Amino acid sequence: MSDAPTFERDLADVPTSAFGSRSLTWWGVIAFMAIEATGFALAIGAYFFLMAHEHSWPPEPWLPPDLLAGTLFTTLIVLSEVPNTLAKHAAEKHDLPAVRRLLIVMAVIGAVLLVLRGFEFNSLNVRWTDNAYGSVIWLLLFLHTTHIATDWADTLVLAALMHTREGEEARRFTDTSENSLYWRFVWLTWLPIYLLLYWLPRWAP
Amino acid sequence: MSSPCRASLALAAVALLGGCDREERDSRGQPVTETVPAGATADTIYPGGPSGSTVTLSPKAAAYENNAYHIAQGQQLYGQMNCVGCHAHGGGGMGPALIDDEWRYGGRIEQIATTIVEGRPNGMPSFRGKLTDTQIWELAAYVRAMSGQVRKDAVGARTDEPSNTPPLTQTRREPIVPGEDATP
Amino acid sequence: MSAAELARDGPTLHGPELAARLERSWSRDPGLLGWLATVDHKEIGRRYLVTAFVFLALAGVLALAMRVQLARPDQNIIGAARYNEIFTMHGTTMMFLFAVPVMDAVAIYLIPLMLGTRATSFARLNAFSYYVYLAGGMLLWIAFVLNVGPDVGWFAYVPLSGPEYGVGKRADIWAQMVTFTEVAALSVAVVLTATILKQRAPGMSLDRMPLFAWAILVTSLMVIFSMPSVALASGMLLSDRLVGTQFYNPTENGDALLWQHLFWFFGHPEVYIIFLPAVGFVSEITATFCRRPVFAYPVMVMAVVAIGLLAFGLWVHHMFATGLPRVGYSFYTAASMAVAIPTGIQIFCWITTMWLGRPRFDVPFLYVVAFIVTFVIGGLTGVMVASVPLDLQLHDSYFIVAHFHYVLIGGAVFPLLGAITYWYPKVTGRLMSERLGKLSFWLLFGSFQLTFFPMHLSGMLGMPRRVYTYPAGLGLELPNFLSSIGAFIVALAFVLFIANVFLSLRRGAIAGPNPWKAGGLEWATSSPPPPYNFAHVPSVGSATPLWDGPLKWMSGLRVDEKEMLLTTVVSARPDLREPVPEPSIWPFISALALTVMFVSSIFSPWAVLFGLVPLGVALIAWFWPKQLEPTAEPVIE
Amino acid sequence: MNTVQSVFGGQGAEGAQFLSLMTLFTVVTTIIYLLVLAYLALALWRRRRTEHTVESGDHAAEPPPQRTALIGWVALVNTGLIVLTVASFLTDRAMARTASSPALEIEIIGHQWWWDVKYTGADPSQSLETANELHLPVGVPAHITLKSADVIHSFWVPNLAGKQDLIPGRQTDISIKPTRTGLFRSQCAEFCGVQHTHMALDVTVENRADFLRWYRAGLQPAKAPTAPLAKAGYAYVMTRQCAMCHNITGTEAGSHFGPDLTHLASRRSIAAGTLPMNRGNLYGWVADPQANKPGSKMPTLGLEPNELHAVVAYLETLK
Amino acid sequence: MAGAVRWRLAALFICTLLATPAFAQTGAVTARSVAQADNGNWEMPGKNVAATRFSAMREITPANVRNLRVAFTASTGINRGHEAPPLVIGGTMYLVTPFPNKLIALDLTKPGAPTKWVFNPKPPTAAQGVACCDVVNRGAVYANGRLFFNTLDGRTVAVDARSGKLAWQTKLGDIQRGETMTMAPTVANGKVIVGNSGGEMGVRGWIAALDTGSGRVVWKAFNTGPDKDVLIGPRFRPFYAMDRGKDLGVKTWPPGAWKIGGGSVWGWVSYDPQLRLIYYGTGNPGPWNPEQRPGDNKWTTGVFARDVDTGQAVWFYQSTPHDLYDHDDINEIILVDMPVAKRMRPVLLRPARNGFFYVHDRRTGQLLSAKPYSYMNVAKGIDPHTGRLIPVPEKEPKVGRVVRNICPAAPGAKDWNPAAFSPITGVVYIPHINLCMDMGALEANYIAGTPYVGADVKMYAGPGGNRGVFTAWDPVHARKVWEFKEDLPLWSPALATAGGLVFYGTMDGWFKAIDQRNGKLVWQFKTGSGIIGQPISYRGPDGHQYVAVMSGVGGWAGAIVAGKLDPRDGTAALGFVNAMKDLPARTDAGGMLYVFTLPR
Repeated sequence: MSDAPTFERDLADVPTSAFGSRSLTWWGVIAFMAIEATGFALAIGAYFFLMAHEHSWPPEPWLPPDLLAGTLFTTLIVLSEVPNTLAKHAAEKHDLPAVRRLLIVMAVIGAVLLVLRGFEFNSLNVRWTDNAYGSVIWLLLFLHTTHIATDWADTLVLAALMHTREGEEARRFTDTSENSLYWRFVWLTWLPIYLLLYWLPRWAP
Repeated sequence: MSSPCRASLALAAVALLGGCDREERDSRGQPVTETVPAGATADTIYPGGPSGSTVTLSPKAAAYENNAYHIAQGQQLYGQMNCVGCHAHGGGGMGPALIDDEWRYGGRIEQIATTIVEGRPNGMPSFRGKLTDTQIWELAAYVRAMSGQVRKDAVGARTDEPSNTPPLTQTRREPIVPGEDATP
Repeated sequence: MSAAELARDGPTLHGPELAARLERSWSRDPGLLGWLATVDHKEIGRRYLVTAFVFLALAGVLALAMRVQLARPDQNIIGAARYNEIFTMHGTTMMFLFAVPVMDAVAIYLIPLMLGTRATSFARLNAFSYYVYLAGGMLLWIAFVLNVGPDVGWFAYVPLSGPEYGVGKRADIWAQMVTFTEVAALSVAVVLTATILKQRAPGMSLDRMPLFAWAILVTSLMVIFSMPSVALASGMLLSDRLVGTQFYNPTENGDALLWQHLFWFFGHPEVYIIFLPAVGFVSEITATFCRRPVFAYPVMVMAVVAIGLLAFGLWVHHMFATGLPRVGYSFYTAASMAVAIPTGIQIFCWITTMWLGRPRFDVPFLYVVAFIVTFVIGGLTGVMVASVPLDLQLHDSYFIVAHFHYVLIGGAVFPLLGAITYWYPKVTGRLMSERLGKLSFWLLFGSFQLTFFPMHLSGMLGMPRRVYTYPAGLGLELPNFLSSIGAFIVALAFVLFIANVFLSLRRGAIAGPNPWKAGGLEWATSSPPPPYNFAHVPSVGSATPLWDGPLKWMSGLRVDEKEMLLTTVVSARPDLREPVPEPSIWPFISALALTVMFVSSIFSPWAVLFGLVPLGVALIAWFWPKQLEPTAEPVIE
Repeated sequence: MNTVQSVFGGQGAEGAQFLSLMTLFTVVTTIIYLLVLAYLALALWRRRRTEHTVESGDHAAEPPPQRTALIGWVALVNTGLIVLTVASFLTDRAMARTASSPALEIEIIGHQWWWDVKYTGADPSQSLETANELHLPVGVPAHITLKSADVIHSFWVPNLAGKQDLIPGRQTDISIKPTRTGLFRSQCAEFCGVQHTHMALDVTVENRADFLRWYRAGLQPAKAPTAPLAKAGYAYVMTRQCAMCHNITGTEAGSHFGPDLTHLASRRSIAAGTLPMNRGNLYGWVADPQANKPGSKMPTLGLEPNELHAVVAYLETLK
Repeated sequence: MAGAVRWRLAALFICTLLATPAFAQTGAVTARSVAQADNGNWEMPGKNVAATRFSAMREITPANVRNLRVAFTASTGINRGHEAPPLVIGGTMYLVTPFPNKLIALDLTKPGAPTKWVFNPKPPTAAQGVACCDVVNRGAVYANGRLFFNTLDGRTVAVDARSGKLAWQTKLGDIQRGETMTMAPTVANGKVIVGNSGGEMGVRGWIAALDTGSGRVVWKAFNTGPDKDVLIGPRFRPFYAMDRGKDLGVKTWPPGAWKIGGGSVWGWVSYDPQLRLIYYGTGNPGPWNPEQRPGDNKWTTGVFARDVDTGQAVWFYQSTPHDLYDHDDINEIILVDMPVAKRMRPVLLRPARNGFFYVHDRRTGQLLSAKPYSYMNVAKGIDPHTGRLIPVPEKEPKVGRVVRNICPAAPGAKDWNPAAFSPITGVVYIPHINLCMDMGALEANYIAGTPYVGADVKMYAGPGGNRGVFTAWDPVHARKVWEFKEDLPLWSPALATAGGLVFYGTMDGWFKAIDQRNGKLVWQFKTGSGIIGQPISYRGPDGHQYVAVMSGVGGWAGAIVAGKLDPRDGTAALGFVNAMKDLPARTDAGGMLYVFTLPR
């Protein structure tokens, strides 16, 4: 290696950060989404597996969960896609003040959703120790709650970060855009769970 | 192994040392001549004031009280020896409730063992000669577990039967201090 | 400072002076804190390897204990309860603490070198995964030493592992250990997938990627889609045992088979997660020792991908005896047979490579030949148990013990030992002794057949799995005695191999960058490779760059900052320059916080909530960007 | 080679079908294995005419004959597998057919570490309950319903047929048509706890006359003992620990926690195959069960010598 | 099209025809009671051997019941379930208490009714350990100068009514085998008819007749086992084929299971003097887990008619072959003559525990009508040709799997507390319950003297949320006339009076009077504890009408209060606690007699 190696090209002009699938962290977020999506799919599979054992779903004396808290939660989480998409576009335009505002909005929405989720937990009308039905719907709600809690914490940290001088750094904008992508995944996984928890027991024979 | 590994291993070993007696599986049970020490009846009132010497727990109490294996065996015996017929899953029926904190004849393990061996006048049958010493103490250990007197990591949360009582791992009860009677 | 003044490698800066400056920015600080803070994939890879082999040795000793107990009929050297603990620990340690992590170890060490990049992606996550894996292993073995070890078998069927019959904390420790190892394996899978897709050397398009990298990519994707199943199942088991949920309580309309479905949906891909990296090893070793690339590269890649997909469709063949509808079973018989086709193709392609090339009978190649001879027996007994009528007689008997030792030791451990001998010079700079290598090889190969072939017979003579003794007069005496003798010789062979590894550290011949004249990029850098792997970014023109003319390079990566090149997914054109994370103590602290949370959640469910606080703080500190870059990097779109 | 517990026995219709399918599989797989070994040996030791290696400069070459060989090999492997799959499917169908018209209904309930065997039928008063033994008339297809009282076990009589798991909360079944008489041994095949090893079942296939004689004898309640020692044993068994766990039809003892003892002395083994049945083993077992089967639910009673003699004397009258 | 219209008109006409009698209360064809004339006394729990529980006193009417007030009270000093009626003979009232079964005589001629004497049978305290559903006693019976009642430890005791001295006592039950006696005897043709209880303890049920004079056992018939034990002989001609056969008491059981098979007689016995037949129901088969006792389990959960003198069985009808839910068939049997298809027939009426209201021809046992009088989902109906109950298969309890929402629950649509029949309206007034349950079966172990149940049960309120119902049932048209919903299950028997009132008590202590005709609540009085005792009405020494009832909660439903049970365990008291978690807050235990009359 003593003599000078022949160089084909100089990489000094290659950019250092980009959005979408060109960035490494995007692939990391996609991989974690795949893991959690598999987890949710299997939990939903377990829900149908246990449902097949009961003559009626929910089992006779138990009533399906009350609709209020769940439906409020669902409408709010779907509406939260609006500030979420705005934050993504703002990040991709490096519009720091907009990103700062929208991250605050997302953090507040996250807090409200977690409070609503508290009401949801005690409107389930069944305890997790009562029977397999109670256990599986508590499992689904608990899994999704950890899902929301992790992304809410992530949004809080990101919001704090964007308010420091660190905010101008290009990488933080890619982080914000990927966080919005992950939030979109969070409420997309909620929709099937919402149907399973609140509507399937009402429609099932 | 490099120094950090050796240090952390020793630390963890000490921390978990307490775990081993809880899991000890001794299906034979040491043969003890006297099943239950005499005089271990409900000792609420002492003529002329407490005699100062706290009641010495039977040596077997420590072996059975928080031992997961014995409590599980006791749980199976509770169902198979028809205790569940009178006491249900602790709520009572023909017999008194066992998961509450009222103990007519004392809530310590050897007092419960005495009740099982001697029987009680109001209808509790005597199992003397019907069950071995180990089985009686296992039943007594399980009865204590039902009312939450036992360490949470020695009991199972539920059984493979219909869900009747709240999980044993979550029954809140203050532990009974040896020597002091249980009925508050 | 403007972009121009930043120090970069290239014609103006190369050779020893570049090496010195790169060394300074890439090496970690010394001492215990530095040791714990490293993010160098080579250091983490070595640690994974050593830890996995420690667990292999421990589990091996347990195997010897089992063989001593089973050497003669009606023995009581080891009591029933202790024996159940020992076979559970043997199975659990081999599957969760040795097989998967050792393949991860080799992959973490080699993939960046093979792809011509300087580090793995998410280097801190990689470090975190090792500490979580180590914590899981220590939890299991400390519990075993303290008589709290699991005794419910490596697949812990419910209700035996349930709250009523799984007494005490034994099954909780098993379930929590599964959570640890699955967090570690998932992290490594994410790291490897991102590295393989985004960090290949410029020019290394997908059809020029080494076959080992293909094997690891498919393995990582299988981990991502199968491990959540066992995480969910063990999580549900833990909640059944701790807070009284009813998932597996048959009376409250839970189901014992729910556990089996979820476990085997992970279980079968798991055994392919162990087998596919070995396929990668065999391809690499065959190519180098037959002096030509593996025959029909695209067919081999399709075979690996086919195995990865098929593995998810045949988990029910573990449950043929559970009384599910028979018509369903015939589908799984067909699927289980189908998975033999891609394996058959790969075997053919390897042998054809030998046919076309000129095989050199060094130790790694011997292991490949032993792999083919042994694994095909295991594969064919696998075809037998894929058929329902045969499986109903053979299931849960010692025939199955023979089958899976043939496919796991034959299929994965032989290639692993070959791979270690093959890449040992790259890792240590010295060659392993050929004479000692051959001796330990023949000893292992011979004693393996002596140990495990008789088990086919004892299984067909009606000896079920997991029995701590057997009555005399059933014809089981001879096969069991032979197995016990063989087991000790296998142990001796392993000791010899380990001795070879240690002796060659000092007394092995100096290897230099490419002792085997191999074609892969990992042989383009020095042995052992410097912390930054490559001084300049290599550029690739073919599947075996070192065999196709002199290597060309690309310059321009920063010198005073840790930086690597990202390339596009399919054609690997240079795309971005990515900063490589600095060494940090926080991954270790986060792993510690996670361990405290997991272990204390066995004793009280509230620990899950209280444990989140320290974990959250550690994770935030981990991701919090360190000092601000001194010079604002001009953004070039 | 033992004929008591081995898949080579083939004394059942299903067992015989297994043997024929197994030989087919072994032949086909051995052929494929020899082909692989031959190709491997040739590839390693053949005289080199043209090499396609790095040294010879054209290491990337992939000559056509090898391509066609690959396609041929894939075709061969596919046909082999298809043959095996179809053979397996046909055998499976044949087994299902033999199970179509059962003449004998049996129910087996698995407990932690013993088998509860019940011959159920239309007339409940003719139903028989025994433990750790299974008698089958030769030539008569028997339909066995399998249930578990605690954990998962697996019922497997290698000489007669394949295994089926006993799963709590579910009801699985298996059909066995014994074709030749003989004494066989079955052992639990799914790990079920500390004494999984000692959970065996003595299977006796006999002609119809012997079977009916055994069945009628089984229906008789236990005879009251006459000898004084046996009478003392009877008194102990009825009034002390034994009656709390065991059932002896025709006496006060009616618990099903432990195995049924009504005709204990007529069985071939004690405690689910742990010890062969003879007086010495009866003494050994009753005196200290935990020594022979540690962890078993039967406690060590600590009998006095005279009590032990009395109890064993009484147990021996339970023919 | 015309045919269809005509057909519909005809149907309409018939319906109106059928409907009319129900509204024309007075004078239409009604069920006449065959009971003896009413002498103002209350000498047996059923008021008469036809068990009408109807008092001919008419002084208290819906008009004046508003000002009914307490005449006097008396405490028994025992805090368990008081299920017995006070008996009134001449100027003395006799009370039988739960364990220790004291017999107290009160002198009605003196103000405040002071105690004349107390007879203490002193049953051993251990008897309490084998009494499945509270240590109750359902009452005594008076005949030719003596009072006959059973003690918990299985003795029938005869006491001289005037002096309170023991005449004789006969030991019949053995508490070591789990046998107790809680039923109220019936005196028929000089014989005291008694039976045992202990269905949950694996006891073998029997019924026996003792001579009133000496206490000698005249005859004893078991309810399981060979025909000679069951006193089945040539006279036995059951109406339906399912009950015919030799030694069915053995053939319909697994070998030896009939010896511990239950079929106890702890309920009510009626007697028809003309036909000289006694009628009684048999209890549930043991254990509750049906899988452990395949077969019809003869002669449990059915009705026997036996000759009073010889005990020979004349006919038998099994209401629930192979009982699945502990639906003992021991409920009261009311003997009336009723028009069936325009012909008066001697019938017996049974509001049975399995939810059907049976009407049989009491000569042959032929089933004339069987309609559900309460919500049920475990049976599709009764096959009129075979008389067999048609169960719903997926509601059958299985070992290892909970079966949910079984209605009616184990205590049935109505437990032991008898209904009353009012000849003036021809309607049967049924105080009953509306509960469902989840049931998980498990293998039961028989250990003599300990419970032999094999089931985990949890009960809860049935559809509608009300746990109790008071139903007026017209037996002629097999139709509900009116119903009065109650929050708590009704565990107290009913009393009908000629004044047009029906009296019953609720488990939280309300003593209520309802107008027989329209089911309106006309009067209620809050007593100290839940009422599960039999209200009675008698003519006092001053010739006025008095109504008396014992207040003291307990029994199976009240076990949570009487036994201080823990509500956190749903299966306590064989599952009843799960449905009664609010009872401790609404009443406490007690033991008090209340006697009411109009102000003078």
